Amino acid sequence: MGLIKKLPVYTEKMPGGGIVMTSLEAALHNAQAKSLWYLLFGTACCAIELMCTGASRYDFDRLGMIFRATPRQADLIIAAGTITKKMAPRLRLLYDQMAEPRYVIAMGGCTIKGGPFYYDSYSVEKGIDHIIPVDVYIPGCPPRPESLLEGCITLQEKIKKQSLLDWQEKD
Amino acid sequence: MTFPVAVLELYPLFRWLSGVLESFGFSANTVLIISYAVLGVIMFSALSIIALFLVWWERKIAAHMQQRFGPMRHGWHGWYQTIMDAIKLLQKEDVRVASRDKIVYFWAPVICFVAAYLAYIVMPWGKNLIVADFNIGILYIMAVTTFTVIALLMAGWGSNNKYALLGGMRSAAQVVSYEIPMVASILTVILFVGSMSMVDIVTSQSGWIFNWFIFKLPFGPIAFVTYLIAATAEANRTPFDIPEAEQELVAGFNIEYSGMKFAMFFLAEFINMFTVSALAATLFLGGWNGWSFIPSWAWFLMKTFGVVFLMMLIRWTYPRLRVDQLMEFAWKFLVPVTFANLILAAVIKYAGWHW
Amino acid sequence: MDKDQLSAYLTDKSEGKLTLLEVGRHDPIFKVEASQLIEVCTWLRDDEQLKFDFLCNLSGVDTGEQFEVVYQLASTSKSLRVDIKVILPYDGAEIESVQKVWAAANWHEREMWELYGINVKNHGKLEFLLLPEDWDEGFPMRKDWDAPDFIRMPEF
Amino acid sequence: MSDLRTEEYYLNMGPHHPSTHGVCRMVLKMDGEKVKEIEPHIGYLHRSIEKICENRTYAQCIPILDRFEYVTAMSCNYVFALAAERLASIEVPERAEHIRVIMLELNRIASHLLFYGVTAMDIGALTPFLYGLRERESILDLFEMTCGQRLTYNYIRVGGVSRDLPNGFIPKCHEALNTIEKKLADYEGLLNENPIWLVRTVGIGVLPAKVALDYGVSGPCLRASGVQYDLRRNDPYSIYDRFEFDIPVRHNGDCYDRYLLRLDEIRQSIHIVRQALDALPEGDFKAKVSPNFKPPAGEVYARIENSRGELGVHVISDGTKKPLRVKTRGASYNHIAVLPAFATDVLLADLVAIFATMDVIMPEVDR
Repeated sequence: MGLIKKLPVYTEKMPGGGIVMTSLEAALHNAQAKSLWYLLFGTACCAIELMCTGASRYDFDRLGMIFRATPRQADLIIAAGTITKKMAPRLRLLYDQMAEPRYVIAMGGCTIKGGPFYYDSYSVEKGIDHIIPVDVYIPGCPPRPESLLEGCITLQEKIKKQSLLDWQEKD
Repeated sequence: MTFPVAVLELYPLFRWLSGVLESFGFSANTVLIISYAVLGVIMFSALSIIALFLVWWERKIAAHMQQRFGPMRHGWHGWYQTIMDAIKLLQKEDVRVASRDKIVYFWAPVICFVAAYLAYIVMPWGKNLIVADFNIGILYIMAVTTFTVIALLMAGWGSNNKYALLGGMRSAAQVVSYEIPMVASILTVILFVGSMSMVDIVTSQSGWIFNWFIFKLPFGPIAFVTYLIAATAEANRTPFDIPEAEQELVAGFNIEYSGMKFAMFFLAEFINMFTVSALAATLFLGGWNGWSFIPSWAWFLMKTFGVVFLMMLIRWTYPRLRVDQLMEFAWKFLVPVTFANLILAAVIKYAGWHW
Repeated sequence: MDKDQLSAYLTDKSEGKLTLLEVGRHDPIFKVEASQLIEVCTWLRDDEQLKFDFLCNLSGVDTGEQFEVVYQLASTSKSLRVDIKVILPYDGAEIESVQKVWAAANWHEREMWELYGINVKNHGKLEFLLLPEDWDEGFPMRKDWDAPDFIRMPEF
Repeated sequence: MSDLRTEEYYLNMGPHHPSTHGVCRMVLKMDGEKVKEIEPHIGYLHRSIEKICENRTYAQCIPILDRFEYVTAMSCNYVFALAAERLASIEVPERAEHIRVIMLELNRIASHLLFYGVTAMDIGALTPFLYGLRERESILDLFEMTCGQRLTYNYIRVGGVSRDLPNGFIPKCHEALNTIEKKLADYEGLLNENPIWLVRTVGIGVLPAKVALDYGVSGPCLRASGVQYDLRRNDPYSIYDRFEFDIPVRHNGDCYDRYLLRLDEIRQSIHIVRQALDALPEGDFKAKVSPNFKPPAGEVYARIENSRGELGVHVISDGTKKPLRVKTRGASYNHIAVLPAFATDVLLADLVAIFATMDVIMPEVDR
């Protein structure tokens, strides 16, 4: 990733660098979008729907998404289920352990805003965007597999629209 | 002009290449070195493509066994899915764990990757399609494929992670144990051929189909089955995939590797699977021998992919063995059986009770 | 034994240690003094007619004036059910651990300790079970518990 | 060589680990591959359901308890409704009781199918996982048809069920049951006599009946250890006493028995659902209950047999519209607590198998 991060600096200076950049971007981001490996991370109800989405009827593999058990090899956390105050530091740690570029899908009400029921709970983290940056929110309690697939496709669209220069600025 | 052996089949290409090079005024030795380099590049690309294809194939077979479709959206039935995976892995950040053992951590995937490719120097892809025909060919393959275990052990140690270490240790124990039945079943073949050269092994199986070693009753089928079991273990595949047992060790030895380093392990795993299948095809299924209306390399690939397919079916059917049961199976069952088989074969050979 | 026979049997045989609170909507509820808890529990478990060998549940209760600890017992061989209740004062609530009688009580007691602040004697391992390791906001299940970031459900 | 020594080390398994079924963390003291001591750490999913329930009316508690044990959410609905009905002495119509039994048993089948898949995956076979989930979908379809949700139903309410069975439910239910019964033979063919499956499960993780009772293990795990204790028989609730079914019992208490017992239970559940469908009477599906009903003061501990074991809820009413205390008791709580007592001196892979066959589900533990 080091080289690719530096690429924009060099190519932008070239005459016609813009064209080189756009085709490169298209190729790289296409690849990223088409092979999103998700981390096997589930805490509560949404995890069961996540499993169902991986199973025969909905089949994540169609989109090129397979699960990885270790965060080092995953591109995407699908935060499925309630994140409590005890779990929050661990989620942050998992996110930190992932290799860039990394994406987060907040699946279900609990990860968006503490859930439909847990607003007067003393132990639930009210939304995971307090802990890690979120790319796509999928509402529902729990969301249906179709909406999860829709969320993943939205994320793919989002990745394709990124610019390499964004990475440059992030660094 | 002496060319690599493989050149006999690829003659026009190398004829043209050497013409071009000689017109630039390179000496004959340089031309030979460059020819080998070109051959290496061809081999490397072919194998990488095969490995990527195998990943796709594995995913499709798994999916169809599980009443799914597998990759569908990228090309016809997702044919370029794994290419996309490879490009993505290239872009991923190379996470370097702070507490790693720097040298060991870095070299583990490299050794694993290189060792996986080394075996193909002596692999007969077809009639006259071999890089170098060593007279110790099979011994050489056995030697270099074992390098993989060193790499896995290094990866386990260098990551400074307990899961990785457990995975590395398991893989060392496993590969060392299964090497013995594997070699013992290969020895039955060598015993009959009387040579360790891969070309000799293949040519001795030419003629009609019952010259294939798998049909040499009674020891041939036994040797083939024991070889296949040991080879599955050697390639770290289910039911013997304990070094990276996902449910116990998260990802085993490669738990701390990301991006391209992980891709190297991943590709090496599939190339290893292809290697052991190619060996099975060469040793027991007659190598590239077949009716001549199909080119010899196509026969070789067909037989190899047949064995690969068998290994994939096994992988998606069986549960995983436990580490002690795995060792028990190797030492208490496979080793005695293969050695008994070897003795049987020797008796048959010297009594002359074979065709 | 149906629940009336059971409550009669328990009232007779317990030598006054068990006081019937009510026969309950479904199962009889008895009261026991905190000092006699272990003795009664052992008897309930070992009595030939009762054999309460299964601790279903153990709940701590904050009624607003006092703490109650309720032991829900069942007998797997005789198909019986009974509740045993211990009433504790609000200040310095303390109870003996019943782990020696039913090992299942271990986690329930730990939970009661961390959520209600009821001290458990002879427990052996009173550590946070459900709450985060660095929790310092008191005992959340108490009725008067409040914290700065705790949003209460509005009255309706 | 004399300075060579071996050392025990600690391995942290979880809270994010593929085979801890959620967010259980176990600190293992290991000697090589052998697990010497287990110390489970729970609470990573502690959502304070009990505290929340104290601030809700009885009717509002039911959707929260859906999330208490989402794999068999119908049971959670039911057990709270049962407690509230006992507190307020509400009579439930016949039809509602039948519908409840149908739903509870269908949910038990769904949960056991999930168990089948997840256990097989934990032992290393990935294909059965997808088979199990595929048949589960056909049951989820039935639930979706009835109440519009796949996982958290809020269907069984105090006094009955939220709505009547939809048109065409009964033939579709029969069809689903027939398919499952047929496929069950396939599942058993895939694993039951598979030699690798046998060496991985037979004789592994033997849970003695005495330890099980002492630690409050219930449900299939207890019955696999030879104790015939099923609340559907021993403490009958609803209308289970009218149906004819067996309580499967096995005696070895190892992983294989726990696995087989659940497959047997699927068959019994299918049998019960068929009987309930045939006996389904006409009539009301819900008694008239005010949404803000105030049960008289008192307390009730209601318990039912769900797919994991005894699911109990202890509800105390102080005469207001909100409960004074709701304490939930999930079977998995005890199933994790018992692990240090019997799952030591096993290999790491066995621990995974034992954990899988105990069929633990974390929200039930952490609440």
